Amino acid sequence: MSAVENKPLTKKDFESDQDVRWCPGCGDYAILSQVQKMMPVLGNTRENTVFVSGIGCSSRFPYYLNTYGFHTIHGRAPAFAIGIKAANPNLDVWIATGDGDALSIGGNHFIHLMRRNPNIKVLLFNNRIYGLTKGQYSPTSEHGKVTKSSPFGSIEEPFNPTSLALGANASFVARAVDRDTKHLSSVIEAAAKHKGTAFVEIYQNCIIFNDGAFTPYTEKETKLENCLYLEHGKPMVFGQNSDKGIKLDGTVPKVVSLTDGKNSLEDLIVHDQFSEDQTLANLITHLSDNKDFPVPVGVFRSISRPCYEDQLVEQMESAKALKGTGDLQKLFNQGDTWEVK
Amino acid sequence: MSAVENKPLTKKDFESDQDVRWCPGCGDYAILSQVQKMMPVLGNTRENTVFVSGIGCSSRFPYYLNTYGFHTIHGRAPAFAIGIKAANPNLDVWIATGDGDALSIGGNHFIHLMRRNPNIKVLLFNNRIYGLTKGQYSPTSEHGKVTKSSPFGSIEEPFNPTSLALGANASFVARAVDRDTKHLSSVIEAAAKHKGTAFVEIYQNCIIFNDGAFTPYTEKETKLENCLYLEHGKPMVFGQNSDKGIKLDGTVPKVVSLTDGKNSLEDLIVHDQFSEDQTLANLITHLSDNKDFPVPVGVFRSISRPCYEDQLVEQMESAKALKGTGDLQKLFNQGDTWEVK
Amino acid sequence: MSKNVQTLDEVTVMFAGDSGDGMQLVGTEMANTSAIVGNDIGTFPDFPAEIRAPQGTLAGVSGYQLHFGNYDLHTPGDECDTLVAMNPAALKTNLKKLKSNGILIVDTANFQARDLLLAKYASNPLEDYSLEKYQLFPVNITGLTREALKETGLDTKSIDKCKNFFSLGIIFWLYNRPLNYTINILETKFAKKPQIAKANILALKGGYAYCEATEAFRVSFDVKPAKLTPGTYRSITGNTATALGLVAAAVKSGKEVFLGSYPITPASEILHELSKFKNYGVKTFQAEDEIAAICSAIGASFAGKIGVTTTSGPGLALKTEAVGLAIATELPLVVVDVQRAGPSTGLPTKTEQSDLLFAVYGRNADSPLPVIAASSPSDCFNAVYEAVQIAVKFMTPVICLTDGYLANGSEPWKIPKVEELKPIEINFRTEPEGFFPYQRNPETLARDWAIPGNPGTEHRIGGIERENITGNISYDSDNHQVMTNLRFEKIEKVASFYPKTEIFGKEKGELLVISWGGTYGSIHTAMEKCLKKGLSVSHVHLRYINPLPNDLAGIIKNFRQVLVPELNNGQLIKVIRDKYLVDAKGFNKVKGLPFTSGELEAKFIEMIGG
Amino acid sequence: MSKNVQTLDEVTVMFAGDSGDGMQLVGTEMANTSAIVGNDIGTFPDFPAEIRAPQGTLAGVSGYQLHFGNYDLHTPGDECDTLVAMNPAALKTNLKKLKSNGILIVDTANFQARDLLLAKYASNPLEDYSLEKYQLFPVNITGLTREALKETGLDTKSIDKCKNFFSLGIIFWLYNRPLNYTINILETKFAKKPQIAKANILALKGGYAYCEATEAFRVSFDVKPAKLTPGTYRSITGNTATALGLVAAAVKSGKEVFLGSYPITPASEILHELSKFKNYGVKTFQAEDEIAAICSAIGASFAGKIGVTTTSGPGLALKTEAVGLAIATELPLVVVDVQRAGPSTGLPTKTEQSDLLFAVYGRNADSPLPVIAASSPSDCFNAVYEAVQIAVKFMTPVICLTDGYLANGSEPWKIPKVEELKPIEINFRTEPEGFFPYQRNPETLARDWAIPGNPGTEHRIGGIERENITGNISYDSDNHQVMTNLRFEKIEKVASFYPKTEIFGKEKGELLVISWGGTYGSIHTAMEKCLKKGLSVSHVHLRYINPLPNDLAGIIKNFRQVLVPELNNGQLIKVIRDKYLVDAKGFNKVKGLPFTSGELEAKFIEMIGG
Ligand SMILES: Cc1ncc(C[n+]2csc(CCOP(=O)(O)OP(=O)(O)O)c2C)c(N)n1
Ligand SMILES: Cc1ncc(C[n+]2csc(CCOP(=O)(O)OP(=O)(O)O)c2C)c(N)n1
Ligand code: SF4
Ligand code: SF4
Ligand SMILES: [Mg+2]
Ligand SMILES: [Mg+2]
Repeated sequence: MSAVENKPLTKKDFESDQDVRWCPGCGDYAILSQVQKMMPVLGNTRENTVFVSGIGCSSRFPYYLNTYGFHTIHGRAPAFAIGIKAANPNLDVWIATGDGDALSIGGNHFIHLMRRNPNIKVLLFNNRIYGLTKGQYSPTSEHGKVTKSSPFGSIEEPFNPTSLALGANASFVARAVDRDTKHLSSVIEAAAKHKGTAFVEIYQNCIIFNDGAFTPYTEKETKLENCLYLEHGKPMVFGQNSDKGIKLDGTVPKVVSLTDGKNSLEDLIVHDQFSEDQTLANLITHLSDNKDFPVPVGVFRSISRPCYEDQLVEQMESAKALKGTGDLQKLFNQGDTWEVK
Repeated sequence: MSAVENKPLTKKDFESDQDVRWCPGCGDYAILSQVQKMMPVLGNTRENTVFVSGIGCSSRFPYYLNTYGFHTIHGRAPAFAIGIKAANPNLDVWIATGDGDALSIGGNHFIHLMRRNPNIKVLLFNNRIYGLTKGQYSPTSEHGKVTKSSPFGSIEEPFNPTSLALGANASFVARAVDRDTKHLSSVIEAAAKHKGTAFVEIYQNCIIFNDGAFTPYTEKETKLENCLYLEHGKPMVFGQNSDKGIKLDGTVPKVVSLTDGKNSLEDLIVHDQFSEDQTLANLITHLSDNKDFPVPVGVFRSISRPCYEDQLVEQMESAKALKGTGDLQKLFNQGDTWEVK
Repeated sequence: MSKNVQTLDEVTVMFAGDSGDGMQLVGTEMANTSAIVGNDIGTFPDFPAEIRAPQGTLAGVSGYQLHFGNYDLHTPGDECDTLVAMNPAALKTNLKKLKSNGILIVDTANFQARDLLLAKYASNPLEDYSLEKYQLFPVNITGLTREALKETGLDTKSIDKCKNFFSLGIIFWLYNRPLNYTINILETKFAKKPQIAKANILALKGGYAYCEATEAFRVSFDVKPAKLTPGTYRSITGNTATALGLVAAAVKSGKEVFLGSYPITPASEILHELSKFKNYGVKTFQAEDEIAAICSAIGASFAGKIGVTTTSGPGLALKTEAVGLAIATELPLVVVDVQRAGPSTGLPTKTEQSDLLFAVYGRNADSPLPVIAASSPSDCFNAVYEAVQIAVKFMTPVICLTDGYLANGSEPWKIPKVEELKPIEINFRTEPEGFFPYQRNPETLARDWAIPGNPGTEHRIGGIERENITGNISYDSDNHQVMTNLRFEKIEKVASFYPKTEIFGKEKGELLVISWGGTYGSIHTAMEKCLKKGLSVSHVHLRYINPLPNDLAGIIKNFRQVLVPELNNGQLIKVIRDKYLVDAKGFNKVKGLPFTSGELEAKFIEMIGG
Repeated sequence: MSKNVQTLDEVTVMFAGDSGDGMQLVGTEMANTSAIVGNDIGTFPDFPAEIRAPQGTLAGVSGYQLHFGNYDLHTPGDECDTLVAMNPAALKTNLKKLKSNGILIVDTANFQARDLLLAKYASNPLEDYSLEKYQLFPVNITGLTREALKETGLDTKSIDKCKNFFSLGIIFWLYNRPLNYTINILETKFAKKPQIAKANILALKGGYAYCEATEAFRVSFDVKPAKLTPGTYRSITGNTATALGLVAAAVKSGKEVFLGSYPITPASEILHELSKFKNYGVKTFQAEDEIAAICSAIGASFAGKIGVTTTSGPGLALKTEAVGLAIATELPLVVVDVQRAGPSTGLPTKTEQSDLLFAVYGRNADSPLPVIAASSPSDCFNAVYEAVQIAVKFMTPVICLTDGYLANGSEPWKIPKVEELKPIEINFRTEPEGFFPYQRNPETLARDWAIPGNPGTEHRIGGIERENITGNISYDSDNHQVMTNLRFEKIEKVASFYPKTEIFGKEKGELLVISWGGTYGSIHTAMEKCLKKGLSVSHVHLRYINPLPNDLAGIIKNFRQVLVPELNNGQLIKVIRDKYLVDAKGFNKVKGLPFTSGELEAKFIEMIGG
């Protein structure tokens, strides 16, 4: 029986006794710390929480949380997670995964998870590189990226993870940055409170193999220029002095100045994270594909759709209600039988 | 030496000597026939054409074309195809696949194919069912579908294949219907002419396990009401009497009447298949998720992006240009060497 | 006129026609009726991989072979006494199975020029005397069915769909079977389409009446009930038996079964069956692929359910990596492999027992697990039930091998009493005090199973080598050796819980036949014939492939020769030779078809003689 | 003062420190310099799975072991003569490898309370007399490096990064190695950062000078050049050799090599290396996973290239299904499996040879393919080259086994002359007249290879069973038997092209040691010692695992005992016992580490004695 039973849980209660083994300075530390901090805030218990991961630096995550944890095989965390969730819908199931794990080898399970929409939270640590295998390009690495496996530059167009998730009908899509811990916490909180699969892309700095990939979005001097902080019901404003905004021209978004007298707040797109129609979320997600736009962070979309496990349970219950709890002997004897004497 | 060398090729030249083994009345026949017909029209030769497929009824396709063909394993056709295309970029490579093959087991290869964008044509025969394994629901089956493996109705939200392709940055996305053969041919032609990966979803009737799934889009009496025939540069009009259209309200599409005096052609969204911005294509793709909208058919999007194999060849050439064709002995002797006498 | 009835011990009948002709359906009806009247039965359905191959072609032939008799049968029969051929293609494909002087009933309506061409006949076999060695009964089945149903108001296409029941009527007359069971079935099945029910019943009665009226056959035959062990019986296919075995395991253990599966021939029916049983605490998940299927099942095991995954060869190939994780994390899991002919896609609808070596050795690194095999359609129930028992007792994945022949074939199943099924005990670790995830039961070496939701036993497991007892990640060399040894010993220990190995025949002698899986029936039949002849042949049929039973070494020593017949190119034999250093010989057939007892008997005699 | 130099035959040195300390780098420099001065060398790098495990911890230790000598070495040495330990964790982890009275050099700067705690030392080993049986040389390497580099203007962090070269300087002095090769390397490598080059060179010279100045060591040692076969040499790791072998195959066959791969430890470097060689006609494709990797390679083979895929255990597991397709479609393919310790994720950076049974038997259905294995780092070149030869000659996938120990270890490679490499002949079928895709060469049973782009030979292939010769889909039973037999016989035929099996030692005698793969070096060393002692031990090291050489049966017969030492739980031994019915014994070690020749020698002696 755990001694802390009646005391409110703290961050410490969610720290396991294992040495954390990431490189010093790795962005994973900040994420771990935020998640450990948020667990008690969200009211999660240790015994009902399960962290599931694949393989990669980021996938070591579960070892460091004093909850149930399953470090599985490369790319398959969503498949294990859905089995766990379907087996016991009362559990809080979280997935920690990397850009390689979730989007390279695990891309299929990832998209199927999104469409099935079980109440599972997915934290994707996107460092745009394979960390654990020492620095090959990943499906989110920029075109032209020089790595060990692309000495002449990668010739692949990267995935935009949020766009892929939306394409697969994700009900909750968000983005945060490792070092912006307060914002990260708020996004994690929103994800946790969403009923359904919540996908959070977290830009994470790999100090060894892809250092500085996200500095524009983390440094004080530049982040307001480069990030669009999404807030539901608010116009899309950004810039050091909130002097720019995003406006719709037909179906095409445009960056406009709020200081040249041509446009005002009223002209801007107002963020609606609850819009049933996907057009807005898709528009947002593609902003980051284009260098002329800021990178949106925050909750892109959060709509309500039936959860996989709720429907499963409902089918089980209604089958029982309809047919009664199964009588095994009856089942055996079903169909034509005959007696031999 | 083939006897028909100098004669222009005909449909017959593309018919193999194998008995076609689909169920009588299967939609696959119509598609096969159109493809065989289009091959000579597109100027393809038998020897330079390769059809690749996975497993499924639809994946038997390559056997019936008198070209090179590879019937591989379930879900992996894109991976074989990219190997073939990278090995010999001069080949015309086509993939024939099903909704289960491409989107269930093969979903990952499918999305990676889209982002990499080799010049490969993908014909996805979407019958919203597993045909070959005798009728289980597929990732495109409607929610609630009763099949052998979902006797109480499927509890899964289906994929929208075009939306998934767009989420994965597809450069060409289109839809056609098996029985609308003229339109199908035009879409196949557009796909063939597109430089890059061209994805064509073809609604295909499985007469045995999902008969009538697409009747609203094939029957004379209903198809004009239910389909939105996309034409580049044209406003989005549909209806038996071209009496309805799609208009944009903020970021949300709406169906409007063209006869109630409130809206005219000028108010409608004008289709721009070449728009670099994805917003419009995404808007189109999601129309079919909503019962209030017609199902768009035709070319959703067709933009130009570098092809995978072009970049590969270019890297090979420039490596050769830079370093000269590799001298093996030099390579062996690279680095520190020493003599033993 | 009283019927001229001749009594026989056993009969084999085959219905063959186009895959659209409904041969599987009437075959099953004949089988069920025979079972219900008390015969022992064995069946062998054989159909094309295509859903509906082009009509009338050789590729499109679908056949259903039924063996019924008044004694304990074990096979669907080697040769047929009667063949019903609905078209030339069916005739051509199956004639080689008909005994000389066997009864051959053909639907003459389908022997037109075009039909003959499709079947690649140069001349009409009904006319060219090529069928002289059979008793040919040319019947215009199509025409007579149309005649019989002309008042139903159905269109010709619908009427023609009933001709299979006309032919069933003929066979019912010929073998003196009652019509009422089938009539009942038709009435229930088509309760909502009474017109169709009526049409089929008319056709059935029409076929029967045709024989009465025309005296087409001079004799009819009867097969008396078999002397089976008393009890309640039903006819069951291997796949249904597998599904029921899993439900039984759920009920008896009091834990939910979670099936993660992806459809694949010939395993899909297990998924279909189980997805009906939601009220029995069975959850089914049709995954996006086989990898997700097994991973979801392992996830469910982690969460405290009985994780199961079902598949066939190509699917098992995809599960390989995840099976390794289940071994490493020591979680219970049942993997059912319904073997089919390969390699690769191979012959999906044909049987083969060629995944044995794959099951035993097919994983990276040293990764032992128990492998067990079912020996008959109804035995699939026992095999899979036992697989669950082993999996939860030893905290290990177990591979349970069945095959396409067992999966689709049927036989009477003596329905067990639920309360007599062996209990399956599962005790989760709930006490946090002194809990470590890799602490073991000294008797079984199974680790403790503590599940999410239980406070105080929170722990993390994974595929990286784990420190013994604590389960923490460990790169220590000595620990890796310790864990490798423990994994090996744990699986070896499974054998100490086996029952004594049964020997059929004497305990000492000339020839020992060792077999496994779906060949049981034909080998047993061949054995019985040899024993009747007084030949020194004995037979051990293995349920347990890995680890092999401890007493097998002693048994083998008592025989001069060992023969291992397998429907593969020699797989169990490799394990036997390696383990016992005995110069066992193989007898192998890789034709996608079961052994006939005749060919086995001949081989046994050859070995003893030679 | 003239140096007191003692001449030795062979020496083993180990550099050990934190993974951030650059031990692999200086180890490699010492190895290269030793090779260049003419020694034979063997190396064994050993590093943690984490990129950068927490500094100073036991988990974070990285070691590089180097063996150099004046004769033909085969191993990285059993025990070390000298150990450099940069911190307490490195000391603790590696001390057991140091000979008693061996030289132990430690960086005293890192033996502070916190360091000792991280390494879980209760007391300071430098002070508690626990190191008395070694020659302890406590040197403040960090402090001295700072001192030596204080004029460079670098910050302390950058200066501290040079301390590995200070320790290399010490070792260079101790073993009388010239500095110039390393200085050259540093200058080239840091051409763009001359300050860094200079700092490292200063550190190197500093370490050397420290020894000169302080006379810390009374003696220094020299190892004379080995009498190697004349030729040009370079030092090479197994993974680089594999990459070069593939490039060589591309050049010699005149066909492009297409590598489809997905990164995985310890195979990734093959992908890295090959992706540099675009100008040699090598195309590399980093696929989304292992399945796509192998499928793309098979696709490339279909299109007429040499399809290759490289991986390690968990990746091989994922490739299983596709390997089956390559067997079915009879396309050439090379699958390189750089084995690592398992099961499951296991110990990714540790070696093991436990995928043999998986390679030989690990596929659904009867699906034979050739399996060959490399025996040393440089032999990876030959093995993979031969794998390509077999693949294209027999139209079959070939699995080529190396392991983590070979992959990362290095040894001198006598660089072959390109023109002396055996030719690889590939003749595509271009003539349409009489072409059938499954027509075979009677000698090899290989089918014709006609490729897309060639007019008139259009054809379709796939995984469903194919009719012999025509390749059309065939569900025919007899054809399936014919094709199964052909697939089997084709692979058996590979053995008729093997060279005679070499026996090291006498052709008859008491003990025959049969081994394979990366254990060659240590077994050979142990053998040499036994032969010197006049013991009746002989050794056969197998390149060919499947099929086994035809002459092996004859060889085995000439010995009373057979021993099969393996770094797994007994795998080759199963194949040997099955095939030859010989009561071979196993000698197994599953610690993620190579055999030491000492433990092998002891085992050989025990067997002969016993
Ligand atoms: C089946 C399999 N293939 C490949 C690997 C090797 N591998 C481990 S992690 C990884 C990529 C990790 O990248 P990512 O998910 O981005 O994680 P990061 O280390 O960057 O956090 C790879 C290729 C593996 N462990 N298993
Ligand atoms: C590895 C593997 N898993 C499963 C199967 C069984 N299988 C064959 S086709 C198929 C689904 C086919 O569905 P789809 O792609 O929609 O094709 P359709 O038959 O509907 O044209 C399945 C599950 C297989 N052949 N291989
Ligand atoms: S390699 Fe990169 S991602 Fe991995 S632990 Fe180090 S810094 Fe973090
Ligand atoms: S089962 Fe359906 S998809 Fe397959 S051939 Fe028949 S009609 Fe076509
Ligand atoms: Mg990453
Ligand atoms: Mg389908």
